[in-house]
Amino acid sequence: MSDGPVLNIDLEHQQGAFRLAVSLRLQGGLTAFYGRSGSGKTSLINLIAGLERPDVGTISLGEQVLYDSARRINIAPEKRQIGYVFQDGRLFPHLDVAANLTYARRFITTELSPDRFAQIVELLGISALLGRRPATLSGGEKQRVAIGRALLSEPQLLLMDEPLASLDAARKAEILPFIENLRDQLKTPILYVSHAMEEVVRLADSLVLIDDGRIIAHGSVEQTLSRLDLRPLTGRYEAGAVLQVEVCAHDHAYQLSTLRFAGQQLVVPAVDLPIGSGLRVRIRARDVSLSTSKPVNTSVLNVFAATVMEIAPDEGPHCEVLLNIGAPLIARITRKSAAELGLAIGKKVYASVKAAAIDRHNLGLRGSPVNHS
Amino acid sequence: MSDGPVLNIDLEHQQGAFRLAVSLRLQGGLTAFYGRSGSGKTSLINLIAGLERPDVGTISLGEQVLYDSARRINIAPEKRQIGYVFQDGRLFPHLDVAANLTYARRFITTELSPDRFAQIVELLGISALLGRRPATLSGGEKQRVAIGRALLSEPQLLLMDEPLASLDAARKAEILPFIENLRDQLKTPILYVSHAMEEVVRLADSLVLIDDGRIIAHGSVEQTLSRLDLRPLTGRYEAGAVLQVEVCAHDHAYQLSTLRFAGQQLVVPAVDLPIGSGLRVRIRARDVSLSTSKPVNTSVLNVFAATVMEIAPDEGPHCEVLLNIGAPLIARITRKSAAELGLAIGKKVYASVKAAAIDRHNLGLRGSPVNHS
Amino acid sequence: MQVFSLTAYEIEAIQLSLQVAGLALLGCLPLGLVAAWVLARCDFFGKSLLNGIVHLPLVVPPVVIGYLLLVSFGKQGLLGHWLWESFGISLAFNWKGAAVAAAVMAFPLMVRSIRLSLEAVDGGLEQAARTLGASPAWVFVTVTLPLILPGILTGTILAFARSLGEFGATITFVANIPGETQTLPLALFSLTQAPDGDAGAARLVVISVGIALAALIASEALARRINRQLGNHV
Amino acid sequence: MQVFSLTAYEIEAIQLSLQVAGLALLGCLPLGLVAAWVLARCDFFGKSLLNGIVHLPLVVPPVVIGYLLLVSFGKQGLLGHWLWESFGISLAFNWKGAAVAAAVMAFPLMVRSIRLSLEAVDGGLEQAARTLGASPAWVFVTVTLPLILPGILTGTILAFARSLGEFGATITFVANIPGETQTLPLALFSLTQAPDGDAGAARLVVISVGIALAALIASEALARRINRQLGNHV
Amino acid sequence: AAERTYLYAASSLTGAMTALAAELETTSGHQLIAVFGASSTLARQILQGAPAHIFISAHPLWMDKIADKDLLEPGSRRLIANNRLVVAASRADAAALDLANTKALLQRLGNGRLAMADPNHVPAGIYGKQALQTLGLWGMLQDRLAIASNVRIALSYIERGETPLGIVYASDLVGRPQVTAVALFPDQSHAPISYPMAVLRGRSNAATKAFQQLLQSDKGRAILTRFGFQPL
Ligand SMILES: Nc1ncnc2c1ncn2[C@@H]1O[C@H](COP(=O)(O)OP(=O)(O)OP(=O)(O)O)[C@@H](O)[C@H]1O
Ligand SMILES: Nc1ncnc2c1ncn2[C@@H]1O[C@H](COP(=O)(O)OP(=O)(O)OP(=O)(O)O)[C@@H](O)[C@H]1O
Ligand SMILES: [Mg+2]
Ligand SMILES: [Mg+2]
Repeated sequence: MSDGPVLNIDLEHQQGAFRLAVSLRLQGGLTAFYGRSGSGKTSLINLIAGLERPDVGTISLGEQVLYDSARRINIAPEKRQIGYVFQDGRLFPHLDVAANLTYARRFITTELSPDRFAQIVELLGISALLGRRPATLSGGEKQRVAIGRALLSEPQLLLMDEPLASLDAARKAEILPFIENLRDQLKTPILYVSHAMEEVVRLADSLVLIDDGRIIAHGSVEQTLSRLDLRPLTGRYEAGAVLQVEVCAHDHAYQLSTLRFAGQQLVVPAVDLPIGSGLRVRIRARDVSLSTSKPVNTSVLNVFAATVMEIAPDEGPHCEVLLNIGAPLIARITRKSAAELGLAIGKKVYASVKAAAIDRHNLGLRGSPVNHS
Repeated sequence: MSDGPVLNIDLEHQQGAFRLAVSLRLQGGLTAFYGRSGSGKTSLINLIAGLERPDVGTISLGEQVLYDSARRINIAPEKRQIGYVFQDGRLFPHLDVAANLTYARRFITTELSPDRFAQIVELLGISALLGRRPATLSGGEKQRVAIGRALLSEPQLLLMDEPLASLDAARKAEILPFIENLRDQLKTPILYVSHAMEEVVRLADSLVLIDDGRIIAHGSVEQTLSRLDLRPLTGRYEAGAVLQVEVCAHDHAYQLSTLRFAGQQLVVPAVDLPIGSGLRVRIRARDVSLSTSKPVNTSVLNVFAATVMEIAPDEGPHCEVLLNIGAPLIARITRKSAAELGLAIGKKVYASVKAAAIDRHNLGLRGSPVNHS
Repeated sequence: MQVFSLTAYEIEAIQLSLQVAGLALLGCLPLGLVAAWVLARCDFFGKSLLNGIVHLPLVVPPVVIGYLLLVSFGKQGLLGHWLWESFGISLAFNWKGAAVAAAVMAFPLMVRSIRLSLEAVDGGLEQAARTLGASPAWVFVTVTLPLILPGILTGTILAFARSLGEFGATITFVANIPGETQTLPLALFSLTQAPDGDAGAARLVVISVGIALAALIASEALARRINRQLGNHV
Repeated sequence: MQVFSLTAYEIEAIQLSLQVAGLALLGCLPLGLVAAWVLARCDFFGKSLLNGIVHLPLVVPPVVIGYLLLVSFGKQGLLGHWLWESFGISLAFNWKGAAVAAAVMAFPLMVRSIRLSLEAVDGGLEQAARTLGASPAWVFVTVTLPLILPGILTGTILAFARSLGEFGATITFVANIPGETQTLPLALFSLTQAPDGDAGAARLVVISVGIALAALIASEALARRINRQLGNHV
Repeated sequence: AAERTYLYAASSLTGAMTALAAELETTSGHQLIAVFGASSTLARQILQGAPAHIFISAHPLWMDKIADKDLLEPGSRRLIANNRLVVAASRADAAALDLANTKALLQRLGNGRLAMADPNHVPAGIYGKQALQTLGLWGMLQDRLAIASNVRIALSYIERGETPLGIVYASDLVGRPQVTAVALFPDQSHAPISYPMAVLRGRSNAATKAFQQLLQSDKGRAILTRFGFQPL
């Protein structure tokens, strides 16, 4: 995306024995921060929010310099207009839920439309809690109120530190579209810390991998998740390829949609988008199977003719096969199968992808390519 | 399992507008509590730990009555020997990590072997943190220390409230086997609250579904996840069948293992267990594809001849097909495929299951049937 | 003199005491908040000195404090002179002076209690408020202040009790003038010193304790409510 | 008499003051803890009364407290008689009596500070300790106590300062006996009564403030460490 | 050392008694520990068993209280000195005052107050009230008083110019250059201001005897005189 302000970060910060050294340029959309526990994710967004001061460096958002150690600029957190959903909730214990939610309102000149309040409360399923104090809320309820509070502050940039970690799948599934909406409709750039690759894939435009205080990789979700060298960080289980597709037909009877990419078609469960919409689909390597003859009489709706581009063996029972089906696709099969099928670079094979294996979790509702400048 | 003490719960408890009414009998192994945010999971385990007093009812563990409102028995929490990993950590802020970990030791007569301490610290990846105070730890680091603290208290029963929610996949993958080990080797019964069905499947012997303070279902993981009426609670995405299998061969070259069940064989990534060991395998419905002719030249290693037993349509694009392959298996395919393949009850089909789709996440290291008395 | 009805002498002393303690609190509270804040949150050269000055009224006998007040706020005193010239306020031998004496004596108790609460406030909540757009002043009003209410309450009740009981500094600074500066403790002291004042003194002790008890019970009820709101132990 | 060296008279008063304040603290601290605990955590009939009694020394002029002490702990007093008969302890007109007077006057400050901290302790941590096998007593020692250290410290410093400055109750209860009960404030008082005592009195004020300041600085350093350990603001 | 000997004396005697105790030690080697306080307080403490050997009160009333309880060594009670009551003013305003001239007095007072010790219980106050009553000034002045808890504080009011005038003992003016007496109350306007001294029952010892002797000696009388008293 070219819309939205550019967030420029270039800083170093020492806390205890831990050193954070980051140089990043992020623009618009939702950027996921992914990295193992203790890698520095929370520290980094604390610096962006202005809650900690970097030792040296600069942070700027659009035209505005938020921090510059050389020029001694350090904009106060409340002037940064940055919303923050904290990892540990931080609800105000002396205020009831309603007052927590509307806390930021007194500092905002625009009116809060009752609709918007009702919408957020409804979405987060906290309408029954409005009169309660945080001390009596369950873990997940607290986190939902914290999300609502940050959303209602109408931030220019939203930081979310594992906002959904303590929520059940059903609740997550309800809130995710809302965050997508925030990202797309309100154009609020979001930095999103998460341990769940599903969430990352679904929501993120770009992905920042952090390890031990350093940026290991930064790029579009597609690129980053396709890089084999990053597997140790992104997780083998989650390997897959991401396709940029366009909705080209809907089958209302069977509730399926046909997506087009590079001259190929992919059938997936119905997508509630107009024809022509861009979309991102992640096809997990483990959901792709290969055969050397065209499968027949099968329940698998998507079969692609493919060429083997690369075979990445690993020490385990699996290998990953990079395929060209007009676009890159990754398949994960056992080494035994690879041997039995006689796979080799350049070989023509058929790749089967179950429509049932692609569900909302793997559909990102945004298709336009991410602009990494 | 018939080993381990029986936990008998029969109680009612009101807090604010929320009413908890539970009657449960749990024996040994790991019991998962699954339910949406605010359904009463934390409240229930607080009652078991003795941190809250039920309004009426009884709680007993083995021979010991922990609570009986009629007989006015209420064993103090510290006498219950129940370890508790809290949802919100609750590390002692005035003690460093090492002292937090060994806090319970002064109340235990048996010696702590340095090995065990080192093992737990190593496993949780907190050896570098031992001298630090909780205030300087990251979210995930705190949670790991909290787990270690509870483990080192050598409880008779372990309560874990979303212990892994704030951990990354890699760290989770390291800790899960340890919890399995605890369950199997030390025979510590565990009540485990989780929102992640993966964890539940992997770890749990039995599953308790809670909704709005009431037990909706309770039974073996296999049974409970196979019940179609519970789908709204357990989640469609996670549907699948669980097979009781036995290790029958290892293929060291390809790092695969062959598992046997009901006269059939299943090839999966190598399982580090001796031949003859019992094991539980979950095959997710979304990983099973069907065809009417036998697939050939395919990377799929497991193809079973199957009979269609039941077809459960749903409002969406999918339907679930209950198959008999000697044992029940569930496939999830699009309704379109079902129509094209002409599926009907009694029809013979071939079910394909990728070996690559079965990984550690779907392998429960315990095979013996759960005893639900 | 009946046992259960107050004499005019007693009523006068009670009124005056409440008036003095009230004004003392009014002065103590805002200044105490500022001092507690500065001592809890700021680091500067001379902080120890400030801390020492705040505690001075505890360490030095009240009579000395009274004397020092006399020296500085008396007609010839620098501050007294300035107050008189600038505002026409005289503290000498009137109840306002008594209130100043009470306030000075109660001040360290107020400051310490508030400071204790301030230091226990979770900085994370204040940070959260700032990310929501609150300036430091607003954070103080909307987050910090409510969270330190228990400390303010404790400080207030200690200060009130101390003001009510203040004797040495008051009698030294503004003398023991019936109807003007003769608060309960001064009246009580006079009675205990008189050869036949024991019965009257006992009555005044009961009255003092009664007033303090009433204030305490009210403050307990308030504290209970505050603590319930904060989700603390009740 | 040189300006910068202490006279024997001063040294004696300083020693005695420290001794008295020390003993007072020793008595105040455990009793204060118990009282704070009971007031913060228990609910019982007569709690308000107990609360009132604890605050009594603040509300009633020190002289009256001293008189009450004299009546009850004097040789003729009930408690004094019992102490003497049972333990051979006499508080009358010796430094132990001065310590009792100081302790009584400092007690409410100690109790209130500790109580304030106690009420702010996160009950969740105490629960966690119990699930780890700690009995309520152990929980108190290993969790609650460390967490309320700031409150104990504040209470101690207030009590110490108050003890150091205690005058009215002491002079009334145990008299102003040089080398025996003549603490700094009493020595100071004596000097103000003597025709040429002003310079000496001023010296004693400076000494009192100096001691208090030293204690404050030490307590601040300690508080800083404790707060750092608890992860609070520093 | 042997038994300590305690001298309980009214605060107004602080200077004189300290000097006398020092004198006793140099001449006879006996050590006296002087304990000062308000006469009322000291008397109460003695009634409660305080270890006093000698008590010197600023007013016979408190000595009587102890005598009533039969706690005095028979025959030991005697008056040691007299004091005078004066109206004092700041040195800057040292013009003599005629107590008979009510108008002048009021004029001198202006809208200020008259400092004095508590007329209800402090001896200086009790004598002062008596004197004012005798002179017919009490009714006029009783609302214009600044009542201090002891004479010293009354004196400091005058010293600091808080009150233009005050009633203090003549002895209080010793060593106080900033204040001066502007009027002397006639002796007959109040009961004689005399300091009774007595040895407490059973407490008579060498030191008390030496002290009694010292007080009657020229040396002792000189010291009392030096501190503004009139030895008897
Ligand atoms: N003290 C209380 N007063 C009133 N209601 C309470 C109190 N404590 C908990 N509740 C309510 O009881 C319900 C159950 O809370 P509980 O903490 O057990 O939920 P949970 O299942 O653990 O949820 P989560 O997954 O979000 O942690 C919630 O709706 C909560 O709001
Ligand atoms: N005040 C501090 N002093 C010393 N080390 C600190 C301090 N605060 C954080 N750290 C360390 O800095 C590292 C990064 O912490 P951070 O909270 O940013 O991690 P994180 O990536 O958010 O981890 P998690 O996913 O567990 O929340 C951790 O190793 C942590 O122990
Ligand atoms: Mg973090
Ligand atoms: Mg919970």
